[in-house]
Amino acid sequence: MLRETAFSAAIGLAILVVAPLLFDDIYTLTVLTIYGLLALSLGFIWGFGGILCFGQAAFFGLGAYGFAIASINFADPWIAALVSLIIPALFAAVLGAMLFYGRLSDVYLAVVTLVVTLILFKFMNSTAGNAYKIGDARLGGFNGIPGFDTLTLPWDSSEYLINESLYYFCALILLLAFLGLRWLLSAPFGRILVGIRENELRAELVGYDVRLVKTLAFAIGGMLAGMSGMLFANWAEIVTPALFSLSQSAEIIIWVIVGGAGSLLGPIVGAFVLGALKFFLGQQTLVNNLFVLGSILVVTVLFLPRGIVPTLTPFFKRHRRRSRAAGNGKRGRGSRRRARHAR
Amino acid sequence: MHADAILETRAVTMRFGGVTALENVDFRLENDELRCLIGPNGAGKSTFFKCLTGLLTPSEGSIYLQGEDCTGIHPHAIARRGVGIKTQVPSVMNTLSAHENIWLSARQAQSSREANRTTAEVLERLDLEDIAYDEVATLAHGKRQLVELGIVMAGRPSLVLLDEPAAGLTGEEVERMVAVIHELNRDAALVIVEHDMHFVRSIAKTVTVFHQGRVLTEAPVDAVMADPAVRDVYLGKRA
Amino acid sequence: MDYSAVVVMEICYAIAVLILISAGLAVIFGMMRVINLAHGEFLTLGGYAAIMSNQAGLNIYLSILVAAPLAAAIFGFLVERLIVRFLYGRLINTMLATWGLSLAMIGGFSMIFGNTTTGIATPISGFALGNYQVSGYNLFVIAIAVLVIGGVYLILKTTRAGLVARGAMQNPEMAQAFGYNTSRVYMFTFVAGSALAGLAGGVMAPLVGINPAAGAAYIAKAFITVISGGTAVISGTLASAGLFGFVSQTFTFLATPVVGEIALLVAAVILLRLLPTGITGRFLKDKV
Amino acid sequence: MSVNRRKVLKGAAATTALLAAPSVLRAEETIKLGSILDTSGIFDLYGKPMDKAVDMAIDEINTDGGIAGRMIEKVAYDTQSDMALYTQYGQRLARQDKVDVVHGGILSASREAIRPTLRKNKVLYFYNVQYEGGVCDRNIFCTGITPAQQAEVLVPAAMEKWGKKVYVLAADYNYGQITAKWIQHYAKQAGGEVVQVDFFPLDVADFGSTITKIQDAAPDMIMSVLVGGAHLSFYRQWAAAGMNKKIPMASTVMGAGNEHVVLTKEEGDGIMLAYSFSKELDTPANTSFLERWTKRFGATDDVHELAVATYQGVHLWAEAARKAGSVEREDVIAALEAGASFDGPTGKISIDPKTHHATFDVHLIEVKDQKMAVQKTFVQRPPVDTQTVCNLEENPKDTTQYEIDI
Repeated sequence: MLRETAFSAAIGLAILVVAPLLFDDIYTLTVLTIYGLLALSLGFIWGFGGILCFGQAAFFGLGAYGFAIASINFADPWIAALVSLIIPALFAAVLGAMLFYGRLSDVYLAVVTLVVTLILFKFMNSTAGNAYKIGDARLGGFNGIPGFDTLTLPWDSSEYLINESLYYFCALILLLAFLGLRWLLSAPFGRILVGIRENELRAELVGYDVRLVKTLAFAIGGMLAGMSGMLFANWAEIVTPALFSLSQSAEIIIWVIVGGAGSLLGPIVGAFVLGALKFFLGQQTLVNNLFVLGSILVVTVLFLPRGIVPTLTPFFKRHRRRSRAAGNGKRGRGSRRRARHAR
Repeated sequence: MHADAILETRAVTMRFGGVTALENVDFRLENDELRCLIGPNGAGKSTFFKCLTGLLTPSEGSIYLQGEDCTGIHPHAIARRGVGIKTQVPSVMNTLSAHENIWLSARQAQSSREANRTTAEVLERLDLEDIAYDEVATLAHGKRQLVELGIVMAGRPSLVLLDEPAAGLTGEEVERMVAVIHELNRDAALVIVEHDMHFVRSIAKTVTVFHQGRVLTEAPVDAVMADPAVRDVYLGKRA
Repeated sequence: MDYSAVVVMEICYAIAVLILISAGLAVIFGMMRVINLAHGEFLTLGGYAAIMSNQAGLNIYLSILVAAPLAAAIFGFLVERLIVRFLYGRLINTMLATWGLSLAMIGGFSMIFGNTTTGIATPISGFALGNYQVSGYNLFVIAIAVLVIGGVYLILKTTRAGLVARGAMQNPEMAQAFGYNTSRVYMFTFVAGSALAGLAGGVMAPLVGINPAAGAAYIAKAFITVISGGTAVISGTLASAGLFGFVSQTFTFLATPVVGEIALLVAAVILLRLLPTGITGRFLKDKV
Repeated sequence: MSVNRRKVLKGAAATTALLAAPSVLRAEETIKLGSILDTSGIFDLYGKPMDKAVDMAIDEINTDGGIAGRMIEKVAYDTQSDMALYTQYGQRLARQDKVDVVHGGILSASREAIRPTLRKNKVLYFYNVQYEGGVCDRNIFCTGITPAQQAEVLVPAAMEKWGKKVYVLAADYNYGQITAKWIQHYAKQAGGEVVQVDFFPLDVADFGSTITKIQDAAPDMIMSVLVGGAHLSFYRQWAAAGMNKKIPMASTVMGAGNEHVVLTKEEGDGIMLAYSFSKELDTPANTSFLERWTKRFGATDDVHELAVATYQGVHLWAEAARKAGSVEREDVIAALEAGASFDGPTGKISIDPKTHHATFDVHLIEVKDQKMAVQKTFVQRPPVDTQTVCNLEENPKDTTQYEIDI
């Protein structure tokens, strides 16, 4: 296990270091890395926890707004970064507790997460007035919050993290998040989480508090999404309510399903491929971008329901490691359905 | 008052809307006892099990585990008090291996190292070692039943509930099941719902008969089988 | 006095709109356990059909009541045959596929019609209610909503087709055993749901105007209404539309439209927290 | 803060410049004009005609011999109505394409997304859109109309015609909030009273309760600052209730996206507006402009205020560059501050050196038969709102967008 982790860490590091040399546009590469982290956060809770959250954008937006607001109010942007992790994690924990202790699942869970995101979106959109202020930070409504201080080097507060340094910082965080989740999934917590995804009832009947485990997983997902929001705020140097929008949530889900929800690598690949595609589509006017993205989603669901990476994996790995706790999304859904009937 | 029983229910009643599924069920199980529940379909046996495992909360009445009131507490908390259940349709984690299934159960109350040991032990006792790393979904029905039993065993329960453990098994598998049940009974009290009277006879001393949500009678197995009232219930004369 | 009459009418109107925009989705969800996330774009399609046919010289009522549902029904038929039928029984996959469809349709609409908001004038003029001017078209919308609910109820309760549909949905194997082709029942149900969506789009077109992304404003509300209502098509939709329409309009009058919308969403969250399977998942279980 | 940042950027720019030496040579031949607009997505009804206007202006300048003998080449990106893409493409224009000037941005949020990037990379920026005013930044020129320029003309005229009690409906974002303040300011100045201000998020499409509330307040007139496709429903629902015959209306935004053509004659007639451009403006310059547009694009259906502002913005920049004989940022800024001007379809347009906002003619307009009939012309109106907060001659380092407190 350790050797394998070290191996994938080395490969990941190599890819992320080499990428800027192959891809001349570091700025776009940075945002793709950030999207990769965002997709990873949903890939974790969906692929391994069986929780399809339609509102991952809520945590993304909260992370970004949390950073912007805290950065305006506190002198040190690293405090702001910390705040921007805590807020979405707490919010996810509270929302998750509400969902899972209330036994909401499937489509009902989807509706509630979607509605919560819509509430945040509508609220943020209607904060243009002077009265909406947190400390020194005006929320700004539809136009969002521009002009906050971004991250600096921890040992030198006069050097900003921009361009290459911001990219390497994002790449490092993505790599750490990926390895951290890999470790977590091989640890008891992760194995229990997968067990719950496979059969919630069974997990409960052997004595696991399913509600607690799912809430924790949801909070971890929320925190990672928040972290990507924080990085996004550093990259864009402006935050707007569009971060909370339905189309943002849709995009995250599309990245994950196209890349493959059953693996950790899949969502990252999905985000990179589709993020880059969207960027290139913006340079032509022949075909509408949404049309392309939507069609890709339909085709993926119909023909590649497991996503790119899990479909391709067997070609690279002839035999699966037998004891690994990984499954794939499609079967997971089936057994969840069975579990529900059993109840 | 005599010593606490491992399980006792007092006047448990369960209603769904206008339908009464259980009515005033008083049930007592001593430590180390093995009891069979019989009764026609719809007699309330499964509902009773669901109440015992916390999946349902009784409309009235209370449930005591080792003298402690456990009415209305959550299923996982009941499991942690040493109650293990094998459901009627095998409830296992389908895309995981038998090993992983059993390990997850063992890990609940044990350290990872201890769980590894328990898992190996259980796999050996159930003779599942050669298929330990196969995906459970690919196993035959009988093996899946055993895996589920393994899940129950790995949790080291003090009370085991088995819902039709012999259903769908071949003759050979039934024999093995009987042996496993006796083995389980060495450390735990058992409640077994079963239709197959032959099977019941081979394992139980005392039988409780459910009918229309009530306890019809509770007696030694031979007495029950001789009881005309029980036969009527099964043949439906009084219904 | 006049004021409260106007307020009551506005509340009825809000409920009617929710019923109209949810009916198609509710039929499809209630009968087939399929969530059509392209529902909003089906409405938009109906709206475009109504506007186009009206501009081409068709009578406005024919455009709204015939052309709009017809266009959506034909499109729904294609979607069912080409996409949805491969995904029955996989709720989440149908949601994702239809979501993709929804995005593709928005893109398609922009390529065909451009992003300009188009519309048609309301065919009914306003009238005075005491000291207040009230839109006559609102009454028309309320009437259509009543007709839609009544129509669906009658079809399900009294016709053979409705009986077969209900039977097939509750137990596909049994219906098949009786010789009914469930695949065809699903197809007709989906087409009927699409037609209802198109009708709603046609009816709303004169009021709100149509642009490619217009569906997004409806799908969230319709989705919430249907899921909160639960799987019973009629009673569920009526109950949740009634509740949400009342809540949102009341808060709109007391405060602002945003507060009204947020109140609706908060009400939905609270409702689903208390009744995790919707209103009819808990009450009114045996109703259609 | 910005000092250090600039240092880093300079370093990075220097390295890339070394690597990209051949392209620098090529840049001597053509001038690169960056254009960043939403030509797809929900804002494309604004962006598409603006994009056409850029093309037309560039062609005209090139036909006239370009700038100091050099031709202009357009480098354009479609931001797909997605704010994140503005940041991305803005960086690209500045750092990779190394354009000489950027024209574009539609929403205020999109402008704010690229303004810092362009400033830090020293790329001159023209924002050619009607907006809320208050941006005070030496690197940017805002050539669109701002709220006070409209309200100071529109509010007194409408009140004189219809009465003193005003009910304001505004879109709930920066533009709406600020414009509503200016309306209140000018209403008070004209001795009137604003009885109520209601704000609506941009996606609100149901105005039934609002129409009832308005009737309850019984104002003499409505001032509408409603923006976008969803808000268009208001005019429909207002007419459907028969209110358009009872309470008259004026607006600072209706028509900017050609709403008056989308609405029917019955729904739109009688609404009073104030803009710098109207298709019905009867001047030789405008007639000729519309003829050229028709010749190039077939019809003038899609021409609107923002497209014309963009057309004039590009020409104004070219005029200044010609005067300066260079497209260097400082030279162009100096020429514009010194009074470079362009005579466009709306009349003369020049830059107010204190604010880097534009001075131009404003026309009082009434919607008649789906047309914008010009009632009266107010010549050369300066950007009075931004002037109250911004003085770049005194504080050239200022980069704030002020919220003007009235």
